[in-house]
Amino acid sequence: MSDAKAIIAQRVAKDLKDGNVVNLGIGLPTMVVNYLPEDVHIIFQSENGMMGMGPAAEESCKDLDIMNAGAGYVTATPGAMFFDSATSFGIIRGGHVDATVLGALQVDRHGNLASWIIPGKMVPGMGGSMDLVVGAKKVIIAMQHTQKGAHKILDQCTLPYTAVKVVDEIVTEMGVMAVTPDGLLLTEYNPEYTVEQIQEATGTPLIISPDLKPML
Amino acid sequence: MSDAKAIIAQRVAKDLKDGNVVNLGIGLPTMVVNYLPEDVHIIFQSENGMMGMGPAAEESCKDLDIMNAGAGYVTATPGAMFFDSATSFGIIRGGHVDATVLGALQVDRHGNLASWIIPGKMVPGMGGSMDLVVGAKKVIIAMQHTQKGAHKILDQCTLPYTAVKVVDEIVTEMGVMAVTPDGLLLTEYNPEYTVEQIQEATGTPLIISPDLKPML
Amino acid sequence: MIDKVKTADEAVSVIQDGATIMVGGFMVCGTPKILIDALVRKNVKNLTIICNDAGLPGEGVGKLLSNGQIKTLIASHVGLNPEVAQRMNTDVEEDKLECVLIPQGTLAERIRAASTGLGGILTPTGVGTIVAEGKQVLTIEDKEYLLELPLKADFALIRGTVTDKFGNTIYNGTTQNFNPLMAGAAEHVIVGTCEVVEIGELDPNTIHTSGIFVDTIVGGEQ
Amino acid sequence: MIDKVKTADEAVSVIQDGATIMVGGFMVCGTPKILIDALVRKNVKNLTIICNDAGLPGEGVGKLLSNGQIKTLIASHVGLNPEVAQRMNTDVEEDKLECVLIPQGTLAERIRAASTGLGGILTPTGVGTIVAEGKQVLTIEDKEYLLELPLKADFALIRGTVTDKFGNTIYNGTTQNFNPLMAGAAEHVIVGTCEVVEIGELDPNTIHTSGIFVDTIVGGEQ
Repeated sequence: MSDAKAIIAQRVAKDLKDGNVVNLGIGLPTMVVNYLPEDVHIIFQSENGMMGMGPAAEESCKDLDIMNAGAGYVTATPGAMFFDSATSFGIIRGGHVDATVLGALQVDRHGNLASWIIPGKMVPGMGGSMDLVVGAKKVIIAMQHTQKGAHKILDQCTLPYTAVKVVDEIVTEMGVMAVTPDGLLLTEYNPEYTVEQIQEATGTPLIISPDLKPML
Repeated sequence: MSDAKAIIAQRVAKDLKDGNVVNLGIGLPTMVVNYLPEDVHIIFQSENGMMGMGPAAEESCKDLDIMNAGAGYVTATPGAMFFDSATSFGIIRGGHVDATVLGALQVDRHGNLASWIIPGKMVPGMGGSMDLVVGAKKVIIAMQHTQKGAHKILDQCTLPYTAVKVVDEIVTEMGVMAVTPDGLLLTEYNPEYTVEQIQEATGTPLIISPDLKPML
Repeated sequence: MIDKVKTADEAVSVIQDGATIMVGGFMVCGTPKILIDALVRKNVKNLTIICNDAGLPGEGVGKLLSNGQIKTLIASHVGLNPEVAQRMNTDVEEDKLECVLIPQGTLAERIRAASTGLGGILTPTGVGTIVAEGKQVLTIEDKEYLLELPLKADFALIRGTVTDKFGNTIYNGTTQNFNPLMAGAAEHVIVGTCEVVEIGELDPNTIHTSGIFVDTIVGGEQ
Repeated sequence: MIDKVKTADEAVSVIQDGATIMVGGFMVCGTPKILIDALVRKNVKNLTIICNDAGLPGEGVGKLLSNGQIKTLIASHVGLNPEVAQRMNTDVEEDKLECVLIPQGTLAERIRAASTGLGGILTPTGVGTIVAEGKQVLTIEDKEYLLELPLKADFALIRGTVTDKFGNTIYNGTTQNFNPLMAGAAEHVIVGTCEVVEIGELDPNTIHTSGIFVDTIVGGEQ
């Protein structure tokens, strides 16, 4: 299981380019940081009001005034800047974030995303996710391919949307799928699985790229 | 003539209360500063991006980075703050300016104001005036009663509006008029003129206040 | 010059039952704890609280929730305080919490709209989702936007790092978040601040919130 | 890390005839003079200039006007540069200037809308005036507002006081004005700045414009 997460984080890291402004969601997406090559410098934005977020703060020297959007104490890199929430979401909504990496409950072939509510069961709120997926130039969903065997990648989301037609790419432990007008295009796969197994774990027909290659 | 201006500025100064946030237009309104009592501390806003504007800077020690909206070099008082134009007009439009004092080409009985354009003749642009008169809690027009004898205070403006139904009070060298639903109410007058003379200089019927008193 | 500096209890004495109150902070970071504590002591009820989140149980606005003072919570995220779900789903009518969820960027922009006198703003966020329900959709250059309206309050409780006696306030780090926005969107603004300094001590280029917005200053924030 | 520091002439080399350019400043205060001078040297034509005002004759964007480089000027005030009226009313078709006047607060907010991804904003400013012509009027809680749309540009020329090599910029005094707004509203942003410092030298609480907006940095501004 943690192996699956590591594979996903490692693969997403390859999508991020030197100089990119990136917002990582809570949980799995945060692990992406661990797999960035040394010569790739990413500027991390934290939607609670920071550009140039650094690694988590060590317990002994944490600054209680510097927190990330997941309520963890973090550091500021040289060249960092703090700002208010309107400025922060102005940066996000205005298309100044190159990529956001988020988890999901469901994604469908149209690029629709469901990630914030299971009616009658879980209502945590959307936080900044609705703005992030609408505003970021590239929306990467990083998640395990299925939820205990149940499909999460679907023809059509059944849970309420976070946003419609926003997802660009889905990265799971099984492969990488691009959202295209014709449906999901499997561009890379994890050789531990066959294409048939990946299709079986997916609730919508996959288009297999002629250039299909291993994901790592 | 300059005497008229002095009378107007002196009278407007009495409208400003200790602690008020005030934006003064260019020209005559600027003279109001000279007539404030010592115990009345006004916080002057300059729409180009300053709260707490002080007097004009002396030539010998002017800071080229600190200018007022009339392109004059000014000083910053202790407790001043600089901000960008969106913040500045957010303060203005958001109702956080207690009073603005501006000149006018024409004002009418409905509180309509014309001050920014004479079609075919003069097109300086509205600058910040349209926002100021819409946003400030109290709009005081400080101007000479007539333009070389021609009426400026009218039943209905003939020049294009700066804004409609925004003027609260008109202060001229002849008197003080409040805009009311019934028309202009003359509340104070300059004893150098008779009420008849003031009416004659005015292009709309004046309602004479039962409490009419001298303006200074 | 009016003296704006008061104790926390004096400061919140103007707040009555049923008030709508904005509270700054993001997961308690940048929340004025001493003002929350004073509100708990005053024990005003039926409050509408506008805040980014519900804090944690017993922390930040979570204290007001635990103490049964909140009737309606307007926030973007409440997942880290399980008491919210409990109170939303309770069968005890008088304990029931109404919770209105708003996307975080829209929450920020709606508060800013109230502060800056805009009648509303058009955002692409929420189009095609349940957030759009009941809202006007406008199409600008072939793209759909929701019309979102200003959000204002009777009071704002904000948290500063350094505040001069006029109320000019500087925030440190990520404590800034919603505080400067809320300062302009409420009728009456109380700032709980770590350090109160004399007027003129702050660099006018570095002030985040103008003192014109601030009615009351309370020192002693940690 | 990309090196963003260039000479003024290198910086403006990307600007071609017909470009739409935002220029910071308010009556030349906060206008990047060295970038204007470089644009004059490059002598690109048919520009659309978005600026608070027209500067003075031969000063600020007034230089571009005197040099016949501006086709359309979008501004809030042009009264202190008589050349604007002359060129608006000239009979020589190729010298004719189109001038679009926008209330200053609306100009700021339209630029901000472009920067922040809003589809538009509702302002009470201009209702009932010729500014409202051709614009949609929305009534919110019995008050009328104009729908004003985002204003963006190909380039922004902004003026900083101190800029680090990433592009993080601090403005001094009233030089701030439109500069931070324009930095987010243009495809390509060039900052002319008085002092270039190393990354890490600026206090992250006092930066006005994030380096993520800045493509090119030119030192030597006065």
